[in-house]
Amino acid sequence: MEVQAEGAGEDKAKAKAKKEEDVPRKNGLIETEYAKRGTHLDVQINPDQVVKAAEILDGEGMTLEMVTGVDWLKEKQFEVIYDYSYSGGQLFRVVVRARVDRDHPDIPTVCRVYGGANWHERETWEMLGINFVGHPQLEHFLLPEDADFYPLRKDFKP
Amino acid sequence: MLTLSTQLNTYLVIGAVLFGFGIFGLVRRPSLIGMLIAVELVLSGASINFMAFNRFLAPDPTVGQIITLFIMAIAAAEAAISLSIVIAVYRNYKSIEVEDLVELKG
Amino acid sequence: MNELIRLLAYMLGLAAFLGLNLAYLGWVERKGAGHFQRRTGPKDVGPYGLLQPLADGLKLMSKQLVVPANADRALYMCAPILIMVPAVLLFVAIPFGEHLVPREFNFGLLMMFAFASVGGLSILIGGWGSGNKYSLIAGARAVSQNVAYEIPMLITAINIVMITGSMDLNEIVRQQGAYIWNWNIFRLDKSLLMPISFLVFFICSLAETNRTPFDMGECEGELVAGYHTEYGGMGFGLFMMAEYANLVIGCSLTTILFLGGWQSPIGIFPGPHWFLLKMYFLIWCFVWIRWTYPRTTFWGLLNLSWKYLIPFSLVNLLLTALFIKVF
Amino acid sequence: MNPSLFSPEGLAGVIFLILICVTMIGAIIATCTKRLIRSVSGLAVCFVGVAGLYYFLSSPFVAMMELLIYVGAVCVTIAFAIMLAEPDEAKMARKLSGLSGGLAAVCGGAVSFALGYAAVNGHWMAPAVQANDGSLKMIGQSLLTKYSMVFELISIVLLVAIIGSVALARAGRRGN
Amino acid sequence: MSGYFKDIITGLKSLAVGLQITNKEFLTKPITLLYPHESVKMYPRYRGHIELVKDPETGRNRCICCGMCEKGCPSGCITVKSEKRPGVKGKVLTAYILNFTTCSLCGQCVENCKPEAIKFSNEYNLASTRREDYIFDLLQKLHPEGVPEPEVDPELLKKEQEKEEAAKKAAAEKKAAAAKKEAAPKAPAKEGGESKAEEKS
Amino acid sequence: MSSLAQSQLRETFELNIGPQHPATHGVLRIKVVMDGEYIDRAEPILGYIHRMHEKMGENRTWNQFWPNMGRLDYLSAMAYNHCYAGLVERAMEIVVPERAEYIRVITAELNRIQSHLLGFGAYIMDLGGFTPLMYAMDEREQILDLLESVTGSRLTYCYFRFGGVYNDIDDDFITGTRAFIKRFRPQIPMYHKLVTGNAILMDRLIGVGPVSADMCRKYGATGPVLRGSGVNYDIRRNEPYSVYPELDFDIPVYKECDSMARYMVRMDEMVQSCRIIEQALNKLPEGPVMAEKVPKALKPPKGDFHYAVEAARGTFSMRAVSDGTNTAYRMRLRSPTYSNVSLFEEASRGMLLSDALAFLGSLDPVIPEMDR
Repeated sequence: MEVQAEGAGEDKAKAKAKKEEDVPRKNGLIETEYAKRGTHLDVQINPDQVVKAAEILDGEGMTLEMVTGVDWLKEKQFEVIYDYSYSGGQLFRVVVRARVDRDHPDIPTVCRVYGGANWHERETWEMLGINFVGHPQLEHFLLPEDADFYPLRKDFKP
Repeated sequence: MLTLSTQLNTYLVIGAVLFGFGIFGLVRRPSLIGMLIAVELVLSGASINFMAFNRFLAPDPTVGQIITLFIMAIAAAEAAISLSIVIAVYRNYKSIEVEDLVELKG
Repeated sequence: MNELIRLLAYMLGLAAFLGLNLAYLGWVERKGAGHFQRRTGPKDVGPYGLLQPLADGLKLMSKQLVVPANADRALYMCAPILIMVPAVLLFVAIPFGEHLVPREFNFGLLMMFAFASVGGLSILIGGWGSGNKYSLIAGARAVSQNVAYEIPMLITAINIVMITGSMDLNEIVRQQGAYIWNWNIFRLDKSLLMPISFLVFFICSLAETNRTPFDMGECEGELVAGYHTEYGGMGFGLFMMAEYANLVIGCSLTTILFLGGWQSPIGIFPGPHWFLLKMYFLIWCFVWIRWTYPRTTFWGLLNLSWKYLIPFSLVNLLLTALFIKVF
Repeated sequence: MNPSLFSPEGLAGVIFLILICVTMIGAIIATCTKRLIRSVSGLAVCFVGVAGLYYFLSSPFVAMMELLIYVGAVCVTIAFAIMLAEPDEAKMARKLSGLSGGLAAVCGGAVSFALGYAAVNGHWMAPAVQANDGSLKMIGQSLLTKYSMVFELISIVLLVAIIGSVALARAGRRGN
Repeated sequence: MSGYFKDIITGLKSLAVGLQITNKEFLTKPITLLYPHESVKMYPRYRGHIELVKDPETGRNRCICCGMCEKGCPSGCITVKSEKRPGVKGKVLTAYILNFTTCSLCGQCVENCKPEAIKFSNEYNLASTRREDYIFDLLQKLHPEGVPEPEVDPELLKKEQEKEEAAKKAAAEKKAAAAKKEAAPKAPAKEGGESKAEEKS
Repeated sequence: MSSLAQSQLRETFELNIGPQHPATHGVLRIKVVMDGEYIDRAEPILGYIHRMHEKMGENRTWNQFWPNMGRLDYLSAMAYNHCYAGLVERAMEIVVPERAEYIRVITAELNRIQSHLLGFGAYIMDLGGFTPLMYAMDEREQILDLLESVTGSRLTYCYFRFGGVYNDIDDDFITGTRAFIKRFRPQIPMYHKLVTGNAILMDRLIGVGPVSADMCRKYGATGPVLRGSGVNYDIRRNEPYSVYPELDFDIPVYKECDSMARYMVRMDEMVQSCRIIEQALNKLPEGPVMAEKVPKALKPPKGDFHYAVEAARGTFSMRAVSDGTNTAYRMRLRSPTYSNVSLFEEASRGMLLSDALAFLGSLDPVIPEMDR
């Protein structure tokens, strides 16, 4: 993983921050202010690095708390957000983000590393249509079995 | 009609009929358990005979009863053993039909 | 002819006794459950909810009889009746008083066990006939539990037979004296383990009647309602009545074998009232236990049977034999 | 010397007839139904009838044992086996028809006719005097004295049966 | 071996303790409140369905028909219908329809209401087998014997009438001018829009 | 014999536990493949009460999303209220008055006791003992009355607001709460005598459903499940929010990893919650219960925000992605039961049916929260 210390961008002028967040972020780590964001470390990586990232964090004894998918319709991208937390004592939260192309939303699964990711990924798949490559059971879970839509996509019309 | 219970022949005929039903079932049933049920009928037909003779003809009226008890014990033992055999067979061959078990030889 | 009239009278009396018991034990159970749980139990139908059984019965009878599509129709319909028959028949042999016995058999005890074992088969048939997996599992559980607990129960009963030398229930009661220390439960001169033997018998009768904590056959937490999951209306009603009938029989048998039947504990006024008092006390204990304890698992049940009950009853058997031989 | 229908003897005769019917119906159900579980129920009914017959043969003890062992134990065991081994009933029903049924009927009929004929035409000699009343006490005494060998044999057979069936069932399980 | 007996004794003891406790409870009085025979005590803050508040001075509701409750409602279960009456200050509430089947009792409407015209009722005994019974008109509920007519301010009425006449005049002039100038299609659309705005507002 | 033939020989059958089943406390379905009385594979199937709360979060304004929080876990709705309030307050940088925070803690802890009481009662009912449920219901009813007198609702509270709480508590509530705690304290030893010490129950719970700490970590299990596996992790301590750092309480941890440990954690947490409530009542400051400057139309800045609280069943956390408008761009709810139950499939392999249901009960699932 490439590490880019971009520094805490929060103290900078608002306009600049706004500008920064308008364009998708470059890969790398950001230390975020916990009080403001709820996380300590924000990591942006490529989709093919998520398993590696999970392995590293697993080695550190962290827990995968949840997997979130976000549909960035304008940018034609899906963002998959992995929330990691540390239950071993000191408070430490890491959020790992990866962006995939909206037309080919393939991202490797972290099921092999974290068994708990199974359900979260399955849910993300059925809500957003993000394909977790290598997932053992991408079947409908919360939605009815015959659902052929992805309700959390921004272009979803009921 | 109402005094049938005091005649030896009634019991003997009932025993014979039960025995016949047992044979009938034994030939007819294709499955091991069905045959076992038929065998139980045969045994009770025999027991009725023993009991009838014991009641009407035996000089010592305990002997027939003891034989019947013996038959019962044998029947229970036989049921237990043969059923466990049936289950073991079923585990290995997924069938309890006699025809399918021909393969046992091979 | 006299004999016939006597039998007829007994049959009528028994029917009334049975009907009242089966109806009102349900009420007792519900009322008891209510009060054990800081509630009131049935209250609205009649004074103290005393007409509740009537209302329940009417409700059950007016329900539509639904046969599940998967069920084996004949077996499904037969089972509730089959389970009632032995339960009701057994009342014939129970000595309510010294001279208040519908029919005295000199092998009454054996008869009890023989008929009780038939009940298990009808549970199995009902469970199988419902065509429901829960019912099937429950039926299998209930029957294997019945079979497993028949062993210590029989052994304990053999104890009593050895002590009294009779299988006639009335004779067994007669041999226990009028005072409390003459009852079989305290016959320490015959075997030191008699109180424990009573406990064993009591636990076994709990298990034989499928009551909590041994209600593996109808544990609603796992198997919905057990072997009567698919029964509604009077089918269910008959299963429930059979359970209460078995309850009465189990408690009567315990009373007869250990608590001196119709014998008086204080030596005066022996009679059916003592019998009923003791029996209802035991039934109350059953209710009490039911609303206090959680349920065991199947392994817990078998463990109890093999690790505790059977060894105790066997040791007791040996001790009794020894005492009889020596003294 | 036909007794009146309403005398105790007459009632007993009626009950005896009912018992015969129960036995026969049970036997028919046991052998003729398609589903095995029904034939087990039929077997149980048949045994209840047979127990009643034993009662009429003035040996209530054996009658009770019949109920206890056959209905309570053997039938339950068979029912369990049916549950565990779950035969393919449709296939079974298909095979029942045809030749084997006819053959079976001939066999059964012949056997029962022969036995019945022999029974009815036999010259049975009643003993002048019976040694005892065949009561429960007498059975117990002779089991422990004269027929103690039988008693021992029963226990050995049962022990072997228990061990054997447990071993067989376990072996099958391990085979998985 | 001693462990075996110890197990039995502790086990039996624990069972006996349990029986003791239930027995104690058996002998104490039940705590049940026999609901249909006794009524439940309701707290003043209990959130039943919302209801309109009767102003003690005027005897009518306080609603100013601003529609904040309607907007704030997450489940969209409130419909406020109001109209402009001649001579009455502000708008007049004609119907306040609450679809209680979808209401989630969150209190956003009560919170959003500036004039405190709505509050939670204490009614909890709602039972019905029909869904329609839960679509209330709160105005009808507030005045079951008939909605009182709003007070007419004569001065305001006069002013309004004058204004209206002036407006009418202006409109007529405008219309005449428009008719002169162009063909009709614009006019009906405008009229429709006006009436709709008046009705709903 | 080939492996295919081997698999055919196994005498398994399928059993559907649920969606309507007494042991599943709602509409959870578990597809069980059984080998006799043993479980070969148990696959939970969710979605019978799925209401798409996350999509609602995208369509409703921040204020309008409030009632949804009470409808996730209807048993400890206060904690969920707390999480949502905290999340938006973090995003908007709203400072909450201290009195409001204390009130939040008091109500949330009362709610926790209530939830654990019902969990306890329902669990014992799963195991066949009906009476403890009724006793627990009795205690619970008093809590519900207390909370109702403040919030107006009994289960689905919608009491917290951004910057404070809906309305202030009164003296009746304070005295009522004190009285309740005084009455409730001696009840817990009674429960232990009636239930925990019972030989039958111990036989059913001890050693049943082992879940190791590592397995909890892999599956993200939290709450009593994690603490029953010997991990001292509680958001109230490890990631302190509200006024919890100012209060003195213990985190019950059991190392046995079995159902009994999880059950005991819940029982002990009730005692600790009583302690927290007492301290909070003593420390309760005077003052307003709402922050002064809370805009009516909330528009949190762009970016995403995370907030976690300790609900009765474990860590409940929310992640909101805001695009600066008055609705969330993406609202993610992480419910504790979801993660806790996800380990059921792996942990229940080879269990007896009755043990598996005891194990499921010890996870204390609340289905609406799981399905969201």
